[in-house]
Amino acid sequence: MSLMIKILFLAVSLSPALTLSTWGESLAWPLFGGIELLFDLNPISAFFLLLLALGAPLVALPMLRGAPDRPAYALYALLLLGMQLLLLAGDFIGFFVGWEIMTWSSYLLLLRSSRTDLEGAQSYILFNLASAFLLLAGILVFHSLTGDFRIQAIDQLGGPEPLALAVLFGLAFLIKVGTLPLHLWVPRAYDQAPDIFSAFLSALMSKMGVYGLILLATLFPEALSGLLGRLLNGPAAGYILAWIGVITSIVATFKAISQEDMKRLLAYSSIAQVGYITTAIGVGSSLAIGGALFQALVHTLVKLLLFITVAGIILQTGRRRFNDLGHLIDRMPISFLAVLIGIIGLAGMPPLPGFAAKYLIFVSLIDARWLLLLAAMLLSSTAAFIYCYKLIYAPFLGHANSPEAKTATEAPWPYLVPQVILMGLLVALGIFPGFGIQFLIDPVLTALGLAPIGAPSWGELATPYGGYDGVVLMTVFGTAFALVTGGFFLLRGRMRRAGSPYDLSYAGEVPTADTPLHYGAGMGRELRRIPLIGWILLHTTTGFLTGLTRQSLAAAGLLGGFYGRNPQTWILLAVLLFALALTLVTLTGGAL
Amino acid sequence: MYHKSECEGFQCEQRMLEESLGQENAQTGLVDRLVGWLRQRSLFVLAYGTGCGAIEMRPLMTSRFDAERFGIIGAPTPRQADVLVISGYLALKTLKRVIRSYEQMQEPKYVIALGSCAINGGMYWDSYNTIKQLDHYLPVDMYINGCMPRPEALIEGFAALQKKIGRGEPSGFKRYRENIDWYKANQRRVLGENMPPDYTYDWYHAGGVA
Amino acid sequence: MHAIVDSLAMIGISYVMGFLFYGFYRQFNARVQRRWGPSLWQNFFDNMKFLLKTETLTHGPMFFLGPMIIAAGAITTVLFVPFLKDSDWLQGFSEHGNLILIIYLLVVGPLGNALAVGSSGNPFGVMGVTRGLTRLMGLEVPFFLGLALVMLQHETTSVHAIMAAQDGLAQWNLFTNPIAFIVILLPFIASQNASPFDVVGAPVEVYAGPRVEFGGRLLGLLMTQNMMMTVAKLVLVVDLFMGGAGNVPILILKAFSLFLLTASISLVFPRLKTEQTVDFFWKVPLGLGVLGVIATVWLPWGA
Amino acid sequence: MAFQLTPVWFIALPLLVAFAAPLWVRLGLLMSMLFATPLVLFGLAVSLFPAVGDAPLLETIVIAPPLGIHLHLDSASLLMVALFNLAGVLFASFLWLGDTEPHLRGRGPFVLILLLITGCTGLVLTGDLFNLYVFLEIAGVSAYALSALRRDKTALEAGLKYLIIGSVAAIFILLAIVLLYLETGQLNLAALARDFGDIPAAMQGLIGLLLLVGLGVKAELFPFNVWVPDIYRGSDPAVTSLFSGILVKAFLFVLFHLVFLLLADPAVARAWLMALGALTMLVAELVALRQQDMRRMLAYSSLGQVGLITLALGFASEATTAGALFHMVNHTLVKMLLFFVAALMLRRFLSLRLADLRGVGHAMPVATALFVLGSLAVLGLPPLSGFVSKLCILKGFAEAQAFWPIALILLAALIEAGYYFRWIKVFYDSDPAAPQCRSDDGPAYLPLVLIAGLLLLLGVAPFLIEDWFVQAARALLGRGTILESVLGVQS
Repeated sequence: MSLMIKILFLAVSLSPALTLSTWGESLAWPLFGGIELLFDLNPISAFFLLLLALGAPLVALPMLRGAPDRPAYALYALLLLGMQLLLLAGDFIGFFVGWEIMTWSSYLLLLRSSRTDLEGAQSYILFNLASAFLLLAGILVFHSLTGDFRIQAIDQLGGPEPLALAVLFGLAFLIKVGTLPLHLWVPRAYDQAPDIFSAFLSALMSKMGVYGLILLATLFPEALSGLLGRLLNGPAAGYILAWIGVITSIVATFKAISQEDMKRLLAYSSIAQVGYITTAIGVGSSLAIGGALFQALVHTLVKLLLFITVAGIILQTGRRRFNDLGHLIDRMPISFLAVLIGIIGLAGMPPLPGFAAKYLIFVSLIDARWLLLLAAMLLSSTAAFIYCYKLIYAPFLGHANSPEAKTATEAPWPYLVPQVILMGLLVALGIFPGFGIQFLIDPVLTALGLAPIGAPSWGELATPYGGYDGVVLMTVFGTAFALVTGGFFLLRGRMRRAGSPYDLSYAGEVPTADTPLHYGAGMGRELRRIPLIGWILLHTTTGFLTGLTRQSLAAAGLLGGFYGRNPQTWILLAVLLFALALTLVTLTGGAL
Repeated sequence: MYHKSECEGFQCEQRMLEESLGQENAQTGLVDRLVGWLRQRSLFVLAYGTGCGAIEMRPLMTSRFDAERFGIIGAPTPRQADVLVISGYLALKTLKRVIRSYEQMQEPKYVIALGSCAINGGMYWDSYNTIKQLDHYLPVDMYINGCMPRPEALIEGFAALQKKIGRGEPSGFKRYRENIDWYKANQRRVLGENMPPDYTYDWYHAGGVA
Repeated sequence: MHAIVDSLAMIGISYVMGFLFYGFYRQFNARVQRRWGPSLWQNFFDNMKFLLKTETLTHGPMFFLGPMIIAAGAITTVLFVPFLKDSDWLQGFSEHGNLILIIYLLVVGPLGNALAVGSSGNPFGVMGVTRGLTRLMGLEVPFFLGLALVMLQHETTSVHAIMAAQDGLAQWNLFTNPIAFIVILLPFIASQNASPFDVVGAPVEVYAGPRVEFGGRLLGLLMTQNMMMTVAKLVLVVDLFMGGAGNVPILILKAFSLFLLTASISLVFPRLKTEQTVDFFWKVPLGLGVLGVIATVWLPWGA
Repeated sequence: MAFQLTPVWFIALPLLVAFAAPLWVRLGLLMSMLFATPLVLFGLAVSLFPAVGDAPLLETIVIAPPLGIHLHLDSASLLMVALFNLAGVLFASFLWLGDTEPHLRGRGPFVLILLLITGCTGLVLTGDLFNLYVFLEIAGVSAYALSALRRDKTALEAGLKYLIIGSVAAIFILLAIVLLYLETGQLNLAALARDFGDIPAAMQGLIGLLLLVGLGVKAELFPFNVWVPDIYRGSDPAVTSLFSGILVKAFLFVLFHLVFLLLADPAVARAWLMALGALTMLVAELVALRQQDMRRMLAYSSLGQVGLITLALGFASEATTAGALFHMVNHTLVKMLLFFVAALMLRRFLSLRLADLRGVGHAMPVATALFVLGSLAVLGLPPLSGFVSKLCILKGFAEAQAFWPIALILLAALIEAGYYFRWIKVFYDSDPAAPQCRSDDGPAYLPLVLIAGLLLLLGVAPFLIEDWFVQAARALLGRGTILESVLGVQS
């Protein structure tokens, strides 16, 4: 019975792939009053559906472990349904329906974790509903502008309405992707969600916000230039968006560095990575959108990989804080490799595809002549090395800091299979960036009305500003590595392995298990002494929202005073109000 | 005067050590000499400032006497060092650290005992907490006499050590390896239970095969 | 065949230039300190000594792989930097790469080695790595911004194209885009791990930092790659700002003059703390860079 | 001789069944009759939809002119009648299947419930003011008695309070009726509507205010709804579902029926009603944030929805009106579902306080899941029907370029989400102290699941009954049609 359920669940998780491969003509579902839900697959949604098709089964696989969690399976199926509706929607109502189903089903999935606290759950649902309602408001403005719900370009661009529309949609999607200062729900949700589900949240659901932002480009052709004019070589409205993205990624990167918990670090890193995408969408040129899509693809793969691996570590050790882990490299070698590949992708180092994405974005910034943005973005992408290093050092290297970390074994196969698949995909995409450009990115760009980037060959990434060849790079690096290693063994002399982890140069001292040798959570603490970073780490927007909550509760209490318990008061109130209104009406001339 | 042809007690050990010290290596081929020549040009020194002799290392390393012109330069950690300089008397507490540092150095490695305290205890010959003869605990390759030896003497000593290395002669680390039981017994005699851990010389457990 | 010979030549030239330059640096340093100093070949001896050590300690597979990765990274970097202009030789695979790729390749190796350092379990090493990454964060921003000004000037990321655009002395970017050169100069020194930005491996403070656990042949490999990497960076800057070089002697001359400039600067300043380094880079070179951007991009005559 | 299907059956049948209660007790058919009567009427109502769509059904039973019973069955009132009877069916089945407390299963409640339905049906069907007052009192009195059914302290207190405030409201309404009669000499609504314009403006204002206060109290609009939470808290949750599901809707309908009929141009009252609606909505949602008792929370949420409906109806455009009517239907269904869940939880845990319900999701998974579903519907999240009705309302506003109500509605929905999801979160808390034994008494969930199914069906395929609402909205707003049809028949 439970096996049947699991097989069924796995089949359901493959449904996005099925949709993607078998989708034929468009469907329409009349809702009411002339509102018709249109469902169609265009290249833009196909790209994001591909991400979903890729990610959904990989997240589902680890969920199969243990006794079947039927409510979670059902909610996951609903979530997939909602996201497919969202992506297939050809009109805004269908989009909104999918968006909302996704929101509440993911919220209920979030509650499946025992770590979710009230604050985290509330901030998740309220931020997301606020996003949804802003979206709905935008949709209604759109409707009043065009008299239609279909997703299409807006003809008239003058007047305040299109700007209001852009702001409403923009805010809605920016909340979803978690840009500053609307990001508060992200770290809490990613941290507290069930460990596997965090992968889904970060890798796939944040991409729906990205999809929305790209839809903005559909709504406002010429990439937002029409709204506020142009600045240097790019749209001025996009310049604001780009700065929002970059500041988000800078702040989130430093926050990530200061985290002491694996999942929170990954959460902040997600915010930062999606910040790059936001920036690129702000630039809006063909290169930039290509870079944004590539970054979305890479970030999906990387975050799936990292969150699944981290979930495996938490499963095996029961620990999640950097201080409690360490030296798992010998006991969890595949997980180590997975995190290694993951952070290389995250940091955007060649030869993995993260570099291709960064390259496109950098080049697009140079093309737009927005060099200050480029410098700011570089700051966050370089600072990202620190948290990447922390992420691999603290759990896998150094010294084991808890009994669990000393005895842990490799994660079970449902966790390892997705890891291996994702590692393979990342490496393959890194060697063949041109393949990704040609078959995944270019169709979307064409559909958006932008010039395709094109690729001379699968291995080559080519832009007007020059490019690079992934195959050559990988071959050279691999050959050099093989030659160096081989040559090293040709030299005479014996290699020996240290007999103990405590065989360290330690000023002649003999460290023991009690010596604080693991640098884990402390890494990056000294960054606080740098003025800018110290300032960033000291400030937070939590206070504002806490204050807002407190104020609204106070208002609730104040108003609640009306609802007394005494019938006399009720009557008095009614009569008094009646008298007052009567006086008013009489004074103003008797007209109602 | 009382003379005895046969040694007795620790004097035998002394002779044994002295004999092995002066032994010529028959197997110094061309490659070995080349390697030795390269090695002698570069000595990284772990200067263990155990006693007052350390004061003489400073002028040696700095502008006045400029040991760098001989390729002699300080190394921060034992992993990178070739030469361990024991500068002066050696308290028992320090001995433990010195032994650990020595064992953490990578072969080939050399020990220079600096000053009379390291040779025979010097003015601390009857102190309860210093060792008398460094040679009993670590294999010394070069003694530099004096109290204190001047930097010129130090340069002389280093030059002698470089010549020795250049000739490809076997050095103290081989002796340490071959007579590890003896050295460890000596160390244990003075350090008692307070021995440095033994994982730094894995070949000992491998039965001398490495 | 051509590629193999060419690659070996590039590796060889970068290594030889590397130890000679470093030897010169040490002697120059000594003369400034009124010492005699070691021979020009001292770095070669040191390197050979370590490569010929008979014992090498590792702390596990990752510890062993780190130096291999960093060396492979250095070789890859060298092979992606064109050494000569308008020549078939000493080009490596540079036509398959670009400037941004090279900038990222410069950090691939150190990050790989950082894994080895972490794997050793020595906290001093990890402290050094963190310092290194922090410094990288500081220096990379102005460094990249300066290079971006050059990329913008020539509207390409290809080193070949930038080199080709600087025909005569007057077209050197050093003279056509002096702000960019000034902006990158100090970060460039820091990227060479030279004083006053050498707090990463400070022997006394963090016990040699990232290299604390490396000894024997692994340390030798680290030294080798360091010398090659230095040359690669020098050649890159020569390509970008000094018009590249038509043949090897000119290349050596230009690289050497640049090296002399950086060495002279780094010899006379005391070491900065990490946060001072970062703060400095974010204030002075980055501020200059921002001014440069304003001057060349924002102001009307720039566009 | 064909059986005449006239509107009077909607009133007569439940009355007859109610007064024959002793017979049903004797036959042991009490519960089945309680179930069957509204079911039959619901079937009747549904079957009448096509006919009524063409032309409203009118019926006059003359007692002594001008007194008489004028019944006026148009699409709008038919929709309400169908809704009330559907609610009656659901309520009866919950009582029947749910093995509820004995005080809800006796002869007394049987009569009272049927009377309540009758009264509400009468309120929406009636065509003259006098009968309106009569039905108002029928519905009112049965409601007072129902709220005091449990006969413990809180229930009796609630009943008494309800009686007092209800009577005061009735006095206001009665005064208004008297004034109207004095001014025009008419009680027939259509005739009144014709003559209302001739009344002096000051008197119009007075009458309007009297009606507003009276019906405002009854229909739970903001400054006059301070009594609601206490009554809802004191009554049995199942009974409360009737108040929130039927009674309020009937009064809201009456209020707007009168407004749209009496005023030649409903825009006159628009500002007042929309302001009242918006205030009701915002204040109630805000106050609900702090509630610790589920019944009070649901009461405030109910007030919020009433505010939303008032806001939409007050705007008086066809789209918003249709949406508001749809929302009335949804809200009735949802609140019945939620109050039923509350009743089940109360029976299990003897408390509905937030702190006592921690971890209930593990003890009563089905009930909690239904609560979640209901919450989603009340918040207007797709694919449930609340979404469609809200969308309809919002679309109506957007088409009229009125954006401030949209902003307010969305803001209110956000606040509402704030407390509903707080409850849901607490329900699913993993509290080790929470009761772990899972028990779901099967048959009691049948009506709940039925409601859930309806909500889902209406959310996914609202076009099935879309025509009803559009016609109802037209009928409600079509003052001229009513005047013509009624007066044309009479003259």
